[in-house]
Amino acid sequence: MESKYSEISKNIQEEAKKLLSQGKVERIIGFGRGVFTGEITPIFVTEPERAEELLFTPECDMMLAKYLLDYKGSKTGIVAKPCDTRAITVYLAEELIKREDIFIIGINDCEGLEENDACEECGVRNPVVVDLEIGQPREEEIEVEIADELEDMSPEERFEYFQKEFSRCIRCYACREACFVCACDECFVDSNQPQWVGSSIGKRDNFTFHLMRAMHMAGRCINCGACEIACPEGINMRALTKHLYRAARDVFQFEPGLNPEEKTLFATYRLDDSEQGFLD
Amino acid sequence: MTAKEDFEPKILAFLCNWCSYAAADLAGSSRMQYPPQIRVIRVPCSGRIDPFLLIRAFNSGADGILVSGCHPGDCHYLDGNYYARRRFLMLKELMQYAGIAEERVNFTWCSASEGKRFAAIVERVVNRIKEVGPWEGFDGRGFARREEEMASGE
Amino acid sequence: MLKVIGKNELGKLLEKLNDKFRIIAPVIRQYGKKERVEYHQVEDFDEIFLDRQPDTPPKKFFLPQNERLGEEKSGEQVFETGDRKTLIFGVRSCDLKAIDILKPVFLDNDFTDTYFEKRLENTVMFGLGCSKRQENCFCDSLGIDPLDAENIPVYMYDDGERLWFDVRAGELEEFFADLPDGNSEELERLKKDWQSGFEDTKIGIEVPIPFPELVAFNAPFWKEVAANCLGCGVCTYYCPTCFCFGFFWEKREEEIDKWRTWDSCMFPLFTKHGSGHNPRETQDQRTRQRIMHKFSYHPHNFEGVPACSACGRCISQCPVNIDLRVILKTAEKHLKDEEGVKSGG
Amino acid sequence: MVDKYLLPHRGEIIKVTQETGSNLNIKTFRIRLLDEEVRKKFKFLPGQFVELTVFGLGEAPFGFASSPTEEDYFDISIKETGLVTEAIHNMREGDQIGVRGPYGNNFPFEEVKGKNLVFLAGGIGLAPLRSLINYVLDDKNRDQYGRVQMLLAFRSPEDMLYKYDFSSWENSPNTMVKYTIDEECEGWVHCVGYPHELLNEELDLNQPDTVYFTCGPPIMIRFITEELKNSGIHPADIITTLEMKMSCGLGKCGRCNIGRYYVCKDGPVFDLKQLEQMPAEF
Repeated sequence: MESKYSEISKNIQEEAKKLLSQGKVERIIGFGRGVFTGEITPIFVTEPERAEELLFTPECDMMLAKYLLDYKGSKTGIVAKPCDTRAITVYLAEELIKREDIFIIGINDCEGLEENDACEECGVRNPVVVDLEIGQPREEEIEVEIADELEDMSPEERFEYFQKEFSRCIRCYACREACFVCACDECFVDSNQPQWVGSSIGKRDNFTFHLMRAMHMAGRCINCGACEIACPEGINMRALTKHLYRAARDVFQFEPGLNPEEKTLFATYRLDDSEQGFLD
Repeated sequence: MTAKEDFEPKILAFLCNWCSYAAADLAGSSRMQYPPQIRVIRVPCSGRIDPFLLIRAFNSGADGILVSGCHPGDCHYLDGNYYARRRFLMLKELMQYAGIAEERVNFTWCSASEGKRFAAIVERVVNRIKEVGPWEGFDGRGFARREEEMASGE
Repeated sequence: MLKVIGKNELGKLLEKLNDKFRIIAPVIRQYGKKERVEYHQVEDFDEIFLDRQPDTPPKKFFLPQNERLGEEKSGEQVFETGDRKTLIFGVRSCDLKAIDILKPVFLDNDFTDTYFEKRLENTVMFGLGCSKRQENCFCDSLGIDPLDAENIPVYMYDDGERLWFDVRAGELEEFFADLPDGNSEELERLKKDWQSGFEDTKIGIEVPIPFPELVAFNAPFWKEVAANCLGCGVCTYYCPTCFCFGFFWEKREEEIDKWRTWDSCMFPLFTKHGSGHNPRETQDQRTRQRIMHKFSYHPHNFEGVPACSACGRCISQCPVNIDLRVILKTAEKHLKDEEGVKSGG
Repeated sequence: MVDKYLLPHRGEIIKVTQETGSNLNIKTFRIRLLDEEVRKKFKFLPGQFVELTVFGLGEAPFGFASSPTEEDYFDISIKETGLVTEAIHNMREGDQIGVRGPYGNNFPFEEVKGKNLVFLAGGIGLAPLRSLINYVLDDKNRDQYGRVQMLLAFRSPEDMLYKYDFSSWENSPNTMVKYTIDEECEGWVHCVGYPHELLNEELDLNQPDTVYFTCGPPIMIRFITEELKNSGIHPADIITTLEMKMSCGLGKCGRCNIGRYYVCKDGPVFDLKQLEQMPAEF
């Protein structure tokens, strides 16, 4: 195991060095290690000499794709896990970034990350879009199930469960900021005309905030788990978005971030779309 | 149970201008009887309705919502209601999963000539919502009540 | 007086204190996979957990995240302080210092914050020394003593087996009178040991505090240190000294309550004008504001004391592990160079 | 300052004046505090501001537009821009409004006694200056100040505020008032152009012992202060008031923090010398 990751890291460093010294990219977004913390932190490498700071380990659980939005219009390389490439795919589908602006160093055969429960539910183990592959791609498909751990609860029990979860929310918006989908110019939370949701941490506003957030994710969320990991309070907000992921997949046969040519869920329709639950 | 049936639900009805609002109009001008508990908001098209508005209705104390647009294929703007249909289905999924009684979240289609149908739908929705009783809010404390323990450090 | 008891006897002492105080202490809470140490009101004293720094600071007991100020039309203030005094048990030096940092802000002569003042008056804190460095703290580098604090009625030490109580307030002595005396020489030896552990791991921050305002503000490193900042408010909401707030209003029947709620300089909306103009448009400007406020503006106004007690929570809780120590070291390098240029020519 | 920490006193709107309308909607509200005790203690100075509350909706800061020599009430001029200002604009005579303050520092009206004064205002920036102008031109105070010159800039004739004050200002002894609009238009007999371009032409900048007060859109302040500095005027003699998002008014909530200053407490009035030593974040 150890050697696999040091191998990957070495490959990334070599390739990054080449790309930077040949001037193919202006910077590379990747993972590095904090001087004092020893923890993984996103780094931005612009000089070939600093390429050695790049690494990849099973602790690298941040979504780097979002940083691409900070560097629109300048050629940027990115060390991308398969989930990052799905995020990039969503950005491409929504035309938030240009394909020619980015250079994707994709990591093949991702085995999932240590802290992230969502990895166990992810069947995408090779990059979806890639310019340069690190490691051998995984050949065989993997069977995963997007578990519903609240399945056995009655609606009332689920309501209570979510009330309890969201009552701990301090509205720091780490979930929002860590999420690659949250790329609006102005978030609904920050709008005061109309004010969609109050800024207090009352149970009412918190619940509303999380419902709105989940609704806004629908058809874009790839169930990467970044929100959950970022949350300092350990709130299970992913249960909602995960459910919508399942629903979109089962009802509309739609899974975001797999095909950059495909429009996102709400940007299109079919004449025979389901009307399940509508009053006839 | 009687308490539940006694209560007068507050229902927000979002009606599209071209079909459903006209249907409501027709129901009214033809003197059809339907329950008075709905508050109508006229919107240009069901495709205009941001799901946030519907979530916000519950945050503000609506006991339920009714959204009605033109029948698929009849949209004044050609396909506004097709887009809306996907959104509403997902919203319904979300609300149901979050434990909000599905009776509170109602979607349907109603053409300009269906005054009778409109009256029937309203009746049905009002009964559905009466069935599940008043909405106590996301905090479960009801509305217009003093929120004492909302915060404090502990 | 110096007293010492076995840690398993703590319950008895707290029983006694419980009559007079609402006891808040660090306890473990499990949320999904996340295990957290938080301050909560405790009834079961076996729950108390003193082995590491709590994840949340005790700030919320002085400045609750949501605080009702009163009814707005009548102008009637509301104070929700409860019947008993509050005792916060096991507060480490950094968090004690943090409350000291907040005092001059809220108890200034022009506008005394009556809400803060009342909560402060109604609260007693028992300090707790750190026998080892906590996850990301660096209090010793900012001149805070991890093993002592001023103006504290009781300061405690935990040697693993026993709890030592250095009782300094006469009015609390009654609770400790029957406990066995501690040997002060033994405690001194222990403290020395712990102290040396801190010395071995001290990072030493030699940045001038306050930062020279304009030089630091215009320094080129802010974009670099804030490059990976996501723009969430975790660092400020977990900070024991961040005190920015906003208001919101709640209607109930005919009355309108005015509430105060935490706000954060890390959010774009914080400074956005009604006109749409925002003086701090980008995330690096907002990060600069956070750091500059702590290490330049605040110490300029308050006798050189930075608005940071080096507890390290902003580092531990940051979703992308941004390290305040790295920022300070970067500033140190730059500001020293700058001074070198100025003085050396 | 009448202390009622963070909660407002109740005031009543006793007069509403529609100042402009066609381009920018500006109204002036005359407000009187309801409680007599509070009213007596409520003393403000030119340059200070007040937080007005629309009950249940929100509050916003506004500079005083009337002179403290007019006792019993005060005027606030408000441009309709957002939620709170819109709600205030919908209020009528007799409506109640929350009043918190007065807050902030004031124009140095004591320190500049005996000096010549120049007022340079743009649009609604005239509001806070009007407080000082009316104070200085008040019969009781007029002889304590030297020559007064004013250059008042507006977008167009329809956007002029306080037209009802103009004749008394013009007729005040040793006082000169000039008006300018952005673009030439029919029937306009005064200057045309941006104020900074007209400074040297229209005003006498060479008189010694003069203090300049300027208030208006940020861009105007910037050009004017640059122009004044180029004309050799000392930065300490150029005084302006800053616009920052202020909320608590007490120097605590953190919004209006610039450098070591809290605009709501240490400001909003600053001279250019101070501004030059502040981080450029306004």
